[in-house]
Amino acid sequence: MIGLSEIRRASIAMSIRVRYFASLREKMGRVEETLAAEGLETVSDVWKAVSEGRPLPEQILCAVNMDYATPESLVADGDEVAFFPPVTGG
Amino acid sequence: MIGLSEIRRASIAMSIRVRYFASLREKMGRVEETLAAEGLETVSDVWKAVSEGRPLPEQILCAVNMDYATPESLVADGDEVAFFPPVTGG
Amino acid sequence: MTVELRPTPFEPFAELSRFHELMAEQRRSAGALATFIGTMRDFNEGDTVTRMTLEYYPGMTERQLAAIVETAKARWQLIDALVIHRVGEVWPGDPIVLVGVWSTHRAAAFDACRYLMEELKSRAPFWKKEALGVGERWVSCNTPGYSSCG
Amino acid sequence: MTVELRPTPFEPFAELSRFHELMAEQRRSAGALATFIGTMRDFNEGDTVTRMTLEYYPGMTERQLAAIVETAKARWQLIDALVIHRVGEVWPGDPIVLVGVWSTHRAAAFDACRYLMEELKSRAPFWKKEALGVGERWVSCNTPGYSSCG
Repeated sequence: MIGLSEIRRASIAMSIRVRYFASLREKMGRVEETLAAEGLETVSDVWKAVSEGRPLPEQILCAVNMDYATPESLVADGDEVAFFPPVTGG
Repeated sequence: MIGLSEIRRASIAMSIRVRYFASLREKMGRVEETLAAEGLETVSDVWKAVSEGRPLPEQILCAVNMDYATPESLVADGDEVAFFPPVTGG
Repeated sequence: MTVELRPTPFEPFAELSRFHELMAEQRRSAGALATFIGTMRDFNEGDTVTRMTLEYYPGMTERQLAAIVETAKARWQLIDALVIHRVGEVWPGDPIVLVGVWSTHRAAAFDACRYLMEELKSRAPFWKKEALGVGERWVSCNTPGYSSCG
Repeated sequence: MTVELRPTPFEPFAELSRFHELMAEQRRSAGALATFIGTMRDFNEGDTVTRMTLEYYPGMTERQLAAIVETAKARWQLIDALVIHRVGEVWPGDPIVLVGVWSTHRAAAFDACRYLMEELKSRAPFWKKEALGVGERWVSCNTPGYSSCG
């Protein structure tokens, strides 16, 4: 028997949070979403999952857990993956 | 006949004012002096006239009328010539 | 070393003065302070810009700024550094970014201040959206900072 | 473009703030301000320095500073520049020099600010005499400013 709290914990752990910023956020039409982690090994896989299989545009930057990453960077359950355009601060 | 005022004017015009700064001022033991311009063609001549014929030390800087000069720079009646050590402002 | 994101306008000279005074005895031995202040221009790419919104990535922006400052600290002999960056809505003339670097030597202060600005502009997750007379647009990229006009 | 010699202590952040505010509309279009502030250290070459006297060459010092600023103005696109330098007696922690450069672009502001400092240090007729615990000595030369600690 699996209790409700264990199911909830599992469903939280087995997910990847995806966030979008700036012009990409507007293009995607959403701020963030949560994906089931199954079958997602790299940042590139995450992007394909949220963009109907398209490759990651060259100018789009990505981060895993708030550190810069590459499309080949590995992702794991519970990770936060972010996509955004070139930064323009300062 | 030459009037007194003409003599005074001539004696002012036919002179070169020499100024010293910082450690050189202390070494020379004077702030400034006025030389008769006769026989003084270059900054180097002026230095020899104030230092018993010694050559201008390599590290000493010189200026004519408040612009940087070299030992070979020409001097003329009424000029202000200055000698000083390397500058240390800022 | 202090890094701050500011949701409201700030007065850069007052911030520098306050930070400087708080250093107490240490500042006496500093000798050199290099600063950079970036303010919002009322034009960009030939257009009048009336307002700007600075978006950021809460958590990652602070993390990246802290990492940049740590790298500068490891690379140069610094006494202290202050970085303040606006977020939210800014108007022409408003300060956007302030970088101050205190060091014993001017070369370290100059080099580190410029390094912080260049790294901040190329790595810190901020995005500018400009409000024009009609409509809005995202600023697409930052100009490189090491080219000289000389 | 303003160049000033100051016989009494000055507050660099207040000076910058005042100059900045006086620019009125222009400052809105500036975008970039790079500054350098040099303060008196209480040590030099391993010794404690209790006081310092800054000698200068009235007339030539102003002339050389003005020439340096003019060269910077010709070389970079600058909106304005402020140079203040102390003369007379200074104590540890006192500001000695302030350079501020306003430009539309940060590369020009950074480059010109550093150029002004390096030229000032190598060409402007100022001489420092340090008062030590016992006795006094002239500072013999300025350190070169373009070497990096990185």
